[in-house]
Amino acid sequence: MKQELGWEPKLLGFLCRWCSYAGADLAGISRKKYPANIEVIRVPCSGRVDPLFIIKALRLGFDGVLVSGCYPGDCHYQTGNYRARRRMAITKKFLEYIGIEPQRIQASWVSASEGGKFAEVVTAVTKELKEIEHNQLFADEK
Amino acid sequence: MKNNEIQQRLRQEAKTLLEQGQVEYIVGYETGSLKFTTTPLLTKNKDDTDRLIVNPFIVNNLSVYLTEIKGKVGIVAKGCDSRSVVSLIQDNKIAREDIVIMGIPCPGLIDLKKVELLLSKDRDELGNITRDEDRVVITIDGKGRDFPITEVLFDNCLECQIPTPQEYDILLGEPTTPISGNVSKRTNIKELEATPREERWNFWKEEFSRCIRCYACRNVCPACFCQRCFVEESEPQWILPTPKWQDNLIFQVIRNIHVAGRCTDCGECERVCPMNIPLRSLTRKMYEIVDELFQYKAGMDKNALPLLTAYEPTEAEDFIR
Amino acid sequence: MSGSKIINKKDIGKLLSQWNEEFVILVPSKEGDTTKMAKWDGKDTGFIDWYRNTVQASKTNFFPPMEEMFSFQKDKEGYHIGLASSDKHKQLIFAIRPCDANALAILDVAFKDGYEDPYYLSRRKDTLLIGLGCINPYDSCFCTSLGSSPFDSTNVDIMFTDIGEEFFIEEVTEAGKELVAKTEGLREASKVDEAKASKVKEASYNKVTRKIDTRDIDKKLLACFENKDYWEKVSAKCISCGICTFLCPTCYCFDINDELVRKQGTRFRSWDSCAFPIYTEMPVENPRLEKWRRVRQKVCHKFEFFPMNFGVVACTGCGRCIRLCGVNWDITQAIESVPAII
Amino acid sequence: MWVLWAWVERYGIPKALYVDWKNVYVTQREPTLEEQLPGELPLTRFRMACKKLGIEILSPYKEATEVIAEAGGDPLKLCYQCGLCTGVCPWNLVRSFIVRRIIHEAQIGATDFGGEEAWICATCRACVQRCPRGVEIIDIMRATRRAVVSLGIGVVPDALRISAKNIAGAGNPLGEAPEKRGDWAKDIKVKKFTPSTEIFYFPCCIPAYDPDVKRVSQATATILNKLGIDFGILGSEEKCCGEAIRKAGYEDTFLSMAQSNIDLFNNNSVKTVLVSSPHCYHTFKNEYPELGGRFEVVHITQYLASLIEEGKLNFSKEINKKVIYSDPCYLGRHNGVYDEPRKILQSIPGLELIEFPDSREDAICCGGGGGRIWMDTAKGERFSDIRVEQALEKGAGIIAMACPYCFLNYRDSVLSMDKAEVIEVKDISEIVAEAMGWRQ
Repeated sequence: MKQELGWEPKLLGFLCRWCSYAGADLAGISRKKYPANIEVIRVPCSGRVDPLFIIKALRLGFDGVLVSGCYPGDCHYQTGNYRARRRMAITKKFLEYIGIEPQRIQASWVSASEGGKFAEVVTAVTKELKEIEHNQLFADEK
Repeated sequence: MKNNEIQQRLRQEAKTLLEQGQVEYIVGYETGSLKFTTTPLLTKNKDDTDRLIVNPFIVNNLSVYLTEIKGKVGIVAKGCDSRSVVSLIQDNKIAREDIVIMGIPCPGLIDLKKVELLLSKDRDELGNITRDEDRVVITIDGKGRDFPITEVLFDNCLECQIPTPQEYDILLGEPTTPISGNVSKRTNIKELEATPREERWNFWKEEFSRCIRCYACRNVCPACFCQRCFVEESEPQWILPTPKWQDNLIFQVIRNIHVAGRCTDCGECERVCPMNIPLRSLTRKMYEIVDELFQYKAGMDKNALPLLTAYEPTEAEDFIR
Repeated sequence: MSGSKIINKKDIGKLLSQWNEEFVILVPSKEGDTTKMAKWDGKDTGFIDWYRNTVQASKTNFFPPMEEMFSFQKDKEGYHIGLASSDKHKQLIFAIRPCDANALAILDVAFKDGYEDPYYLSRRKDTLLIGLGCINPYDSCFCTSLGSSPFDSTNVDIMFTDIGEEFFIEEVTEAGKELVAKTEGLREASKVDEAKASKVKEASYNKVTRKIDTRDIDKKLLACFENKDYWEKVSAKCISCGICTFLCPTCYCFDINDELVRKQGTRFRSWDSCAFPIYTEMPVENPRLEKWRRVRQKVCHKFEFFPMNFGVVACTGCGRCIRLCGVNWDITQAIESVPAII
Repeated sequence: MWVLWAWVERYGIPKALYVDWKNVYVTQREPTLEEQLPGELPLTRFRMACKKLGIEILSPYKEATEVIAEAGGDPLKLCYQCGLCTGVCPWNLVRSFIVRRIIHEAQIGATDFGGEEAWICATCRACVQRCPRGVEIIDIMRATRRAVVSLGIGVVPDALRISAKNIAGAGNPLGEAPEKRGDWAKDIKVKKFTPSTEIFYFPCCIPAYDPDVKRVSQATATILNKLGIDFGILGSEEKCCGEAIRKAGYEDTFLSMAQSNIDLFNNNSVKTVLVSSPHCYHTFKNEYPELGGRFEVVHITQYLASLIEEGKLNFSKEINKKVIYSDPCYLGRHNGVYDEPRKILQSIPGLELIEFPDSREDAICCGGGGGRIWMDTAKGERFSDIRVEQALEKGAGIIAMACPYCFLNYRDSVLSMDKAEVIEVKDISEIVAEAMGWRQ
């Protein structure tokens, strides 16, 4: 099914409120240019993101899910991002094995001062999502 | 030591455990009500210990009952079962002192579905199945036919690296070595990884449109011990209890992520599935992911932290931008 | 018996295609590694060799694991209800086993009691059942102990009996007679064929080795209803999964759920099982939380409540719950070990 | 055996025998073989004799269960055991009280008469209001209690038995002398009711006798005097309305009380009755008409609200307090009166009306209905404790009451939680009287 030209991927971002959310704020304040495909859900920590959220987002029609948290060591809750790292590692590998395009699940470390990096990450992710086609995984549902 | 010697010793040990009051329950296997089947035996009465058996069909992972039984339990455990017991100890679901593990070095168990496929005959039409070392003799209406053992063993037994229980109080018989040089038939992880992404997704979509959500895979698994499973949540209702393929697929994916680092690849989920969905192709893959990424094998060390609660300063972060 | 016919096994393909013009034909077919009654693909009659009994009983064709009851949409004026498209077509199930046919009769009682279930009964109404007697029952079958037999033709329209190279056909109901009259390619059965058929029936009757005594089983169960020790012993190894109830041809419990996506949704009916703890989860309490109560409910529903309410034991001895159970829980052992009335 | 023998000799063999106690004909011994075969219970020699003579034994159980099934009526057959009644029952906030099982037992005629469960229900109607099948759960509870009281197949709680005796004897549950029933009004100018008087004021037994609750009836009388309303009381001739005793299962005591009150009202050609208690209101409005007592019934809150509307009642004094109003079950859920009390409180200057977290239809009962007011409720199981805590959390200064039973329960809770200085318990009539400059 040739998708229409003007198709824009829908990206869901889980941003940890202590670092990545602040980073995204900074990107906005300093007028950084980045595509508006991302919709943000603020989470207390990247460790809060449950694989169920990811697969549910894909089911609802998002083309990609970005989970972004603090750099290892900066976590406000000490170990939240370490746990998120392990969980994301096995979730990403397992969902690839099931048959979900790897580009659909993205993770990144963005600290509160890296407005620029956040913009880069979102641009890069959107570019990758544009290369692969629209999310057809659960297409036969209403 | 031959099977019936191990069996005698097991019965003896179990009876003394009950008599001395070291345990209140004995959990073991007894002959099943159908041909070549065994069934779990849970008893407090020491006379029942005479019904305990050890043969190549003791397939159930008995540690699933440990989270249910209150009090001290003597459990018969093969290699994978004893690792499940350790995994439960790691998760503080049971205390090591409440459990007396009667370890059985496992020579590998015979998969009746493979035998039926091999002879295209049903289980109850077979005369007898006897095993000696690496051959198996199956008699059908009088005629005995002989096969190499690797033709009929479970896939997980063929790939099992740790057949002898690591954690035990009594070891019945000498430690055995893993079966070498074998290719598992039904679990096709390699083939699936080779097929293109689209086909893999459709393969699982096809398989899970058959699932009737009987939850046998979840209820037989010792690693699945939640009081209330996320499937039974209604606020928020993440997935529907109706067996739509989307909900079945998400249920199985999330279940595998939840048991990551707890699953000891005992193969029970695939064996009990009445719709014969190749579930081990999922659980074995998760087992390998966990081993490859974190060099973690479930239930090896009872003091180790469970997989997803521990972390290393630097590990597996190539995919993070 | 008058009017019984013979057909050669090789002509079954022709017979089915003949019937295929008028009916949608369901035959035992392999779906992945499991078997159920599914639409005939038009040529394959290989099932005659491998078929003993399907994993999913014919209940699935009338009362599927999941069916859409209706869809609904909300807009300014309110709700619009769209009934699911009920595919009205005449159906014929070929080679149904007598235990599954008897089970359908029990399901009819359940789905008609008090409220006529439109979904089940509309499918059941225009369906012909062509029975095929068992010549090779499983070791888990015990239909003879429930007043039935591998050749019991009470609930089928036409009864086929395998006598070596051919099938011995007996008409049972009016609809069966009509259909046989319309079909060509059948020859009259001779006395020799009849003798062969009765011999085969006799032989397979004795092949069913598993027995249970259901004489006033409901009174015995009523007497031991409060006997906690007994039920705890019987239910110890059960892992409360849904295999035995979902695959049992006489289990009819279901759950209703809505799937809501923004302004529209669908109401689904799907199987439910009394083996699950949340089956009786209610505000504040759960009357059947403990496992022994749930196993007791499963046994007593079939062997005590149903006979007391409807006069027939809700079990046809198909043995699926025994051979497909993950821990080999055996209902016949449970029934046999019910203590006598003291 | 001898009595039966003598009776049979004189009158011949009776067709049936009505037996009160079960152990007259079933024993604890092991059944003999003949009894085991047909699955019979072990019988006494008395019962065997009756069996041989063909005398049928009528057990009270069968009769009682039929009465209960009848009380439940058709809806009882429709109950599909969803357990919503258990969910909304306030008892489950403090203990486990499985209403669903009681209804199921009523359905299959296996009601447990001896148990304590039959006496717990406070008839607060939270369950009946929510039941999707319209099962009259209160009627079933009442029928069970009636069976125990009249057929003697169970044990009636002592407190209840004493109160019932008092009502039958002295016409009030407290056992006070009937003559003193009018004494609450001795130092207020209240005239005796005559057929020409416009309104007959019927204070419930509690505001009439209880020293602490007398303030309520006195406040009401003062308001009516201040407004120059033509009203009277009959004092010693009045008897208890009997609402609670009927719910406690004493049907005949209720009927005799009701009859004497109806005769009293008709003889004095009473047209409208003003009541302070929602329980009297409920009985006079819903249960007396069938017995021939047809007259208009007005609760004090309804009457005061109508006066305010007509502009006859206005307030001189300010009450600068946060007041929280607790809906009595018999005023709210049973009879749908929610707004009048709130209108009165809102029209009092300076008064800030606040609401309980569960109010109006969802109000939590005070625990006094259905005869529970006389029975003792264990320390940790009093609903009024929960309500007082809720009121304190909301920072209320006064808890406004509209029912004497609630008044008693809330007052006990406030005292037992020793919060008397922080929060007061006042009936609406008291608050209105104060707002009109009453001496209190």
